[in-house]
Amino acid sequence: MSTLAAWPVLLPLITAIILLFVAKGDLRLARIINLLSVLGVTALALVLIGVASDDVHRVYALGNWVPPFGIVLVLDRLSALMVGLTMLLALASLGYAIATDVDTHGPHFHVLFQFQLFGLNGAFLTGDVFNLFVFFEVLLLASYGLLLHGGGRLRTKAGLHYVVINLVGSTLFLFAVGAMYGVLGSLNLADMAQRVAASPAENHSLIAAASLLLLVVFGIKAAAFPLYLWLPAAYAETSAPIAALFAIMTKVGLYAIVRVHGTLFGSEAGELAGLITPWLAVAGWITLGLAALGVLAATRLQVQIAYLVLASIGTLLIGFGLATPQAYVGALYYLIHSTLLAAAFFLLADLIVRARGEDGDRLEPGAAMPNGVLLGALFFGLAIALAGIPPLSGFFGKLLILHAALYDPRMAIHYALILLSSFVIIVALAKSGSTLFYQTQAEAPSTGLPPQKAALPAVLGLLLAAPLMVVFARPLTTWLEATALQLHDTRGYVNAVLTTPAVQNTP
Amino acid sequence: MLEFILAALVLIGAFFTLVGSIGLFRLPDFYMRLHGPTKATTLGAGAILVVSAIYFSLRSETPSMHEILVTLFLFITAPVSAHLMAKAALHLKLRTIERTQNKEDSSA
Amino acid sequence: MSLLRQALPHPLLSLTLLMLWLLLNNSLSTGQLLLGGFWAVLIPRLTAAFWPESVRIRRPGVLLRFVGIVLRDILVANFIVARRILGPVEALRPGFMRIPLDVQSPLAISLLANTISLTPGTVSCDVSPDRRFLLVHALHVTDIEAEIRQIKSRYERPLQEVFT
Amino acid sequence: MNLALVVLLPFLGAALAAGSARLNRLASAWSAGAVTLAAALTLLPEAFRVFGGEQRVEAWDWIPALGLFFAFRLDGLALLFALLILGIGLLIVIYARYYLSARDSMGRFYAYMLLFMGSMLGVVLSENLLQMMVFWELTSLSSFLLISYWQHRKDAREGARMALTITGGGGLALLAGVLMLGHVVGSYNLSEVLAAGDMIRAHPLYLPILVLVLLGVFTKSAQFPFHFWLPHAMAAPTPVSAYLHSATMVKAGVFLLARLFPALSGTLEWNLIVSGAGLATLLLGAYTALFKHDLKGLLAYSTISHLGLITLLFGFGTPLAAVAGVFHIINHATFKASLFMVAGIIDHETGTRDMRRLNGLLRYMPHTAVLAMIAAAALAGVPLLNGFLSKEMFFTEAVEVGRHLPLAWLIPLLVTLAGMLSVAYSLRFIHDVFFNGEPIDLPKKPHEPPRFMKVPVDILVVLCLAVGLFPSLTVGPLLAVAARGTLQEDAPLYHLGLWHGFNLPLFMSMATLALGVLVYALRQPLFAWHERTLGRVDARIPYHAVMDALGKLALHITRGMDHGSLQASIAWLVLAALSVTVVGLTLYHAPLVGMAKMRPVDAISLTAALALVLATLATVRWHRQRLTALITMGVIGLIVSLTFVKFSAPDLALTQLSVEVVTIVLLLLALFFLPQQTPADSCRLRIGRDVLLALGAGLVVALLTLAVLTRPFDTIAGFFLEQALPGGGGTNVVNVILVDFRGFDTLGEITVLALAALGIVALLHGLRLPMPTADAEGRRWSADGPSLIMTTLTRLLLPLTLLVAMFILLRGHNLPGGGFIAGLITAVALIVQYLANGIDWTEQRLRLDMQRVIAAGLALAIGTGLMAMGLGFPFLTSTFTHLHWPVVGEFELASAMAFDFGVFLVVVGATMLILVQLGRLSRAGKASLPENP
Amino acid sequence: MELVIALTIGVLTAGGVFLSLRGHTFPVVLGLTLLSYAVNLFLFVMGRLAIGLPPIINPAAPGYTDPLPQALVLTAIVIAFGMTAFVIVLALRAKSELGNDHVDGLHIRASDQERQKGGRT
Amino acid sequence: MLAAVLPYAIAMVSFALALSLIRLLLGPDAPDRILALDTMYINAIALLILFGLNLGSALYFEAALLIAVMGFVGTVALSKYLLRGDIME
Ligand code: NA
Ligand code: NA
Repeated sequence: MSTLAAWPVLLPLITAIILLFVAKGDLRLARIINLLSVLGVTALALVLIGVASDDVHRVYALGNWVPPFGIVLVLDRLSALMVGLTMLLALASLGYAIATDVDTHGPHFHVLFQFQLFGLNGAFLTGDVFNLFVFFEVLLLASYGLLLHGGGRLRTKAGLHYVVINLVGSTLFLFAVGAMYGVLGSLNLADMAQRVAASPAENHSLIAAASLLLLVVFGIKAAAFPLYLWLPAAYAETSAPIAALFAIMTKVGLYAIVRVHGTLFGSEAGELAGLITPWLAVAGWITLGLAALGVLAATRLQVQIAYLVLASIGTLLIGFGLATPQAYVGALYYLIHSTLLAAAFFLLADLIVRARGEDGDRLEPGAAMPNGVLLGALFFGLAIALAGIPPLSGFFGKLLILHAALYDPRMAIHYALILLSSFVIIVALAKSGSTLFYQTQAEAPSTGLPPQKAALPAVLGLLLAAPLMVVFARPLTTWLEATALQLHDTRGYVNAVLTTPAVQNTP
Repeated sequence: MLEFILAALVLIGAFFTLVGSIGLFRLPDFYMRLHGPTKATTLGAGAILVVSAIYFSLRSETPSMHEILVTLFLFITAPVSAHLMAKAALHLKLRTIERTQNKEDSSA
Repeated sequence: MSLLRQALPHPLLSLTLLMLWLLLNNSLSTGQLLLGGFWAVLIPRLTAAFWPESVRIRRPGVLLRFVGIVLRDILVANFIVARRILGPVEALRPGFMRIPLDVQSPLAISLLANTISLTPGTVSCDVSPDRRFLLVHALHVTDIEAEIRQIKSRYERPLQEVFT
Repeated sequence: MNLALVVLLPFLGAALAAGSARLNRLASAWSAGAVTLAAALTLLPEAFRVFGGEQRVEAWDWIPALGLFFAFRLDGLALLFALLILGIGLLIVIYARYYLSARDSMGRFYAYMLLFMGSMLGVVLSENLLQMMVFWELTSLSSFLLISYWQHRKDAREGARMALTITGGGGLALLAGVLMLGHVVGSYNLSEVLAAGDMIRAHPLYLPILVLVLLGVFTKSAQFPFHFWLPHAMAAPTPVSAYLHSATMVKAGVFLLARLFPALSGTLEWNLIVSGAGLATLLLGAYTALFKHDLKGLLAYSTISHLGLITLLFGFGTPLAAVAGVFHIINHATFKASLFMVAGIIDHETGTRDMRRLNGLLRYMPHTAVLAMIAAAALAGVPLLNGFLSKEMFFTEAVEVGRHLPLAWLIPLLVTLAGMLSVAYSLRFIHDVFFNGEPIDLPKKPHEPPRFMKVPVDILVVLCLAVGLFPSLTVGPLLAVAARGTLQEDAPLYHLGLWHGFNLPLFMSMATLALGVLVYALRQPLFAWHERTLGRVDARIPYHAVMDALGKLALHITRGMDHGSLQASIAWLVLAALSVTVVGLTLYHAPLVGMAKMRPVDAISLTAALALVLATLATVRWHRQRLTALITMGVIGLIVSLTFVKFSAPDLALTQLSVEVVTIVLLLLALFFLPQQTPADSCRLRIGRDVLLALGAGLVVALLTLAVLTRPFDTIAGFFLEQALPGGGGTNVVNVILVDFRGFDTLGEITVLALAALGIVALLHGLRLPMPTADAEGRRWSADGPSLIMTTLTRLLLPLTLLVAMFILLRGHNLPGGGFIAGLITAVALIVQYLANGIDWTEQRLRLDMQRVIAAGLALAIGTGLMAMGLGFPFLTSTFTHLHWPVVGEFELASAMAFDFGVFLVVVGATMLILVQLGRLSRAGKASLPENP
Repeated sequence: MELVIALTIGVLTAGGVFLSLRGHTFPVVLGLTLLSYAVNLFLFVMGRLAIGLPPIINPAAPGYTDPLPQALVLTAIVIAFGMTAFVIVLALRAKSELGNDHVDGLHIRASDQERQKGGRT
Repeated sequence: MLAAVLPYAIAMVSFALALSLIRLLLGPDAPDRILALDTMYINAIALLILFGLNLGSALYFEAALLIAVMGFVGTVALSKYLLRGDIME
């Protein structure tokens, strides 16, 4: 049993408590504590990624109650990866928030931030379905606070919608988990998987109904069609560092689908195996199509980026819906890419909005921006990356998914949607880039501010992922291949969890 | 014998509880309805609590007197509730039946 | 003495709490006695700010008798009220009564109001802002003046004796 | 390594050019030239090997999972293109140095140019098709940058976007085609793909592959109907046009046609599609070129036409035709590049490109005129020039194909027609500009350009002549290796010479020249006719129509879905949940209701259920009268609690009851600031929809419940029941689960509560809401202060209630109760003080920073967990012990109790914080009211 | 009994869904609360119905009901309470920011708008 | 004996609860409904104790205690709302 798995969850919580105690009213101290903690956990997360690379599932039985009775944390490649991603985003987001003083726009920013990390890391590491619910609630409530941080008309409206939709979602989560417990009699994912495999045929309909309901719940978080309607406003209206951090939020939903449904309906599940995969692709198609149109229709930069996030979700749903290890490699690659770069884009958009001054984020010609060349170059890079144009990571992610789709009977639809949506997105981004940076009114006096020096590292750091993921594509995809294989080896997961012994030494 | 008394007490308690609600149900104005619940119901609950106290004292052979506490709380809180509800009703100038005496006092 | 006063700002309350603790736990074990004692000391201290004036009970005997009377009244009068509730509604003669108050301590007024409410047939509705009258609604009253006198003598006087 | 270096050098050079421009404007030109030269020199040794008959391949792993290698290939075809790209590139570098004005950023220009050069080199030198796709799309991107170089100009921006749209879109199709191609072959490496032609042609995916690849080719090479982007790309600086539209960008398409010729050609589909598009483009381009008044417009359509010609040649599908195609690629690059440069010189020196104003320039710039005349003659296919040679071969092939295919007799006729038009517009280019009287109203006084601006043109024109006169000596060896590279086998015998005897092709050539002159002579009536008829047709119009329609569709659909309506979102959500559950329930052939026997119903349960239903309906019915709805909700809460009691869940009942009370207070606090009545906001249709959704949801949930409850199940509960006492030290199993078995859940749960409180504090921060001064019926609020009875009695209750709370707290581990319920009781006891006495009075007596209480609670809960870690156990491992103390007797101490106390503190703190902060809102409102005079 | 329970939960759900679909914040909060009642009951009965078998260890007990769903419901109740509190305060915030209590910040009644217009001129 | 009468007692109290609910639904005024809810709470105390007696289990006592301790708070708050709107001043 490795204690390492517990720390990414515990450290943020401890930090939050320290912040509650110590840093009331002392912004500087709060910033330092928060930053130090995020740095520490980021380093830890990177270590965990290394540790998880030996393909061993590290199971941490909380309270020393052996699975399936107690709650377990399970560290494997995927959970380590997700925690790592979360922390990288957190680092950039926090750095940007501090640089632009966003954390001063309302109370409790730093505490909420750490609670958010607690929820996210917990959700990624837990091996228990009800505990996943609890962490969902933690991360949601923290996200409500962060989303609304700073206030404002549209932000409040978007927040209200986000909150209410997720509250209904939480209800559905409980219905689904309840029904599953009512049929399977367990909450530990590994144990449930075993019970699914052994369930009598007469229970299959119920299991299917409950897990499809759960899929809807995860679909809300993932913003899959038709459950995505909260996303554009929420991402577009919140403050930039939070939008950036939220790039991981939708991935939580996808992660949960991969983790829960993937484990429950793996190859061992007999008639039920692969229960949800056909649905994922369909949801992916529609999400992707609508998202591409949304990107094209957007009249505001931040809305456009929000739809880009949605498009990446559509692509990911298709990727995970293909369900082969090969497709998982592509989907995971694309997941890393889209998370980091969408975050970068939100931050950049904020710099652009600041630089445009009164012109704001409307996609209309405005005054030339101070330092427009730099912003334009960054925009160009991010647009390329997110539209999936070579030579940046987005292209390779799509390529991996498209390659995997070659073996799928519904290849034609996958191809049509992925490529057509890429086309629409290219058209849209070319238009907005050209509007923002080329079509400037030279005579109009600029009312904007040049980008803060301190805010740039966050953007650049995230953006760096795009070339790095291409240059180091080989080790990365090799690692992801092993991850995909580990995910497909549900028997390995189940055995690792269910054979975890209790700690025996006496104090 | 004791059991007979207990049984009777239970029925009496239930009866008063019911009476309270009947009052609530059938009396014609708010102020009159207020009477049933505040006492009959309270008393009914009290009677049943007494039964409970005796019953569990006998059963476990140690005195079970905590029911007294419930009664105590009820006796303190029920009138407070009634008072505030009446105050609200007075504020809202709720209708009283025609033959109510000293109506004018209520609006003073 | 002042130390004791500090430790037990409301000895009566502390005693009540201890008794209630034992009641709650249905136990007279040493452990519970100690624990109850602990609460009996701690809770009054924690809530001392809410009880600025100490409650003095002058004549505990009168209080006990008063409690007895009230309990008896509750029992007896309930039967009367039950009959009235179940009987013909048309026969009821409801009415409001303004009872002039002699007691002035808030606790006494409150206990009086409570007593009136608990005893069947009457519900205290309001205290005038100047604390001079208590407005009471009666379910069935034929002689209002007599009823007021009855209430004042039966309930208010003992209370006045206990709390002044 | 060398090949990779050839490709990578320009990319590095781009950074160099951009950087060096900061030092000196011209430094970027010099560095661009140096980099181009360096790349060419790096290529040279490899080139000799190719001439020696080798095909060079370099490969490194990149994404093995994908079959993507970092791999380069140099064979004859690639070499030919690489030489064109580098050679003409170098000339353009020189030319542009003089062309660009002082206002233009040289660094940016050369950086873009080198990016583009590198991308083109990458396309032609890639061994791996996926890698080629990378460079392919890079050419689209970098050409976007080049075309939009003068970004302040609307036509430049739009031209660039149009080029990107069409070529980028085609690139996506090509990507699909390439992926399928690799799928069929089992490899994306050209070596294998080119060897697998038969397999590919026999595969069912052949047609899709062909169509997708050709979409890429046609868009890039501006084939009909995708040709229209090219003329708009003329908004770029002329060096860009010269480079992109003679030797590189548009040639990428035909390069691919040549590259995949062995793999894809040789079928009827290939012949029909490729030659069909080629022929159409040939004619359309030639025809339109004649009527363009803009010099670059004429050249653009001429380019389109010649690309059609090349495509048509590949479409013929014969090896000889392919050789002719390759040959024409070379020739077209030389004469078209020189013509573009001439056009640039004219534009540069006169300030216009309008042939109606440009006249008689021969006098002002004789040198340039001579160069232009030779290049134009090559374009027209005049003998002794290179254009004539490849045109002859073209005619020969056209005649040859015409013999074999039905209806193909039309082909020689049509190509002659195209040749005629080509002669006519070449003639126009010369006559209209250099002769035809005097210039009209030129912005600048025309004169010869700087010496070195003409040097690149000189070189190219000399090449046109040299090749035209001595083809075997000059271009022969290169064409030979290129042909071999294209066909991947030895080329059939062909003859590079001026004279092939009197034959049909020669006759056709002569006819084109004669008829071309005739057409030019008749230009005035032709122009008039054209203006009236075909001149009005503009391919841009359907393009814009399509793009506008796409935009409108996008807007329509996006607004239709995402119109900021919460109700729509929820409706979708409910619908989705409903549908998937129904599908799930019917997915497998299993009975919905299980075999387990149901319990009998008793009258009381039925009454309770009925009451619950009634209360629910009442809540729904009266939801617009908010206070009433709140009361009916209270009923529901009460009955739910009783249900918990009935079915053996005392802890739940306690929790539900206490939460109920707090919730009522909470909602009342909020209700004060909200309208007390909800206006009707739904039409009948909406209500009908909602009723349907609600009924559906209710039915599905009921079915689900019934389905589960009628099935036997086997749970892990037994473990908890067995272990609660020996392992957890408590008899209340629910509590032991909460603080021990699943203590981690509880930790999360109290975090949620703490978060809610903090979030609420943040939400209330700075919030000001107007306070209603009267209730729903317009009655002013009662003026009475705190009720004496209430204040007195609730003060009396406070210590008693706290005592009860402690009782509930301490017994939780063994009997119903616990930290959560105790916390709520405590909070309620304190809240009652606020209700009775007001905030100020209470706050003076209760000086507790609730935020710290929350923090302390969390710290305590997590601290007990960490303590276990300190002892080498997992987080939250509990321990308990039974102590025997003198006098006190035996009692139990469990670490879980400390945890539970933490829960207690958090609950007290959070509940108080939430309610009191909310209660304080009215104080904020009062403070902000204007003071009464 | 199971049927009765199932139907009751169904009715609660239906009511909750209907109210969640209303256009003003307060009914929506009511709807969410109804839904949480429904789901708490649902989750609770997933441990099956047992009368008189509370999960308190006692040598005399004839048996116990499944304690786990009860613990889950307890957690769910607490979380729902926190969420309800948050959403109601958010509703206040929204009313302040959006000027009314419609979930989308809309003015619904045309008469209101007319009155406003009339008042201005 | 006790066991024999308990079902009747439970039925009576349940009936009382039902009557209170009907008053709650009928109203007509807010205080009537509040009063009805308050009554239901006290009815519930009786019912809980009867449950406990019926099952011979003391485990339902705390629920009754809790209603006695906290049940009136809702009533008080609702009444105060009618009086003052602002329940926490
Ligand atoms: Na002319
Ligand atoms: Na207030």
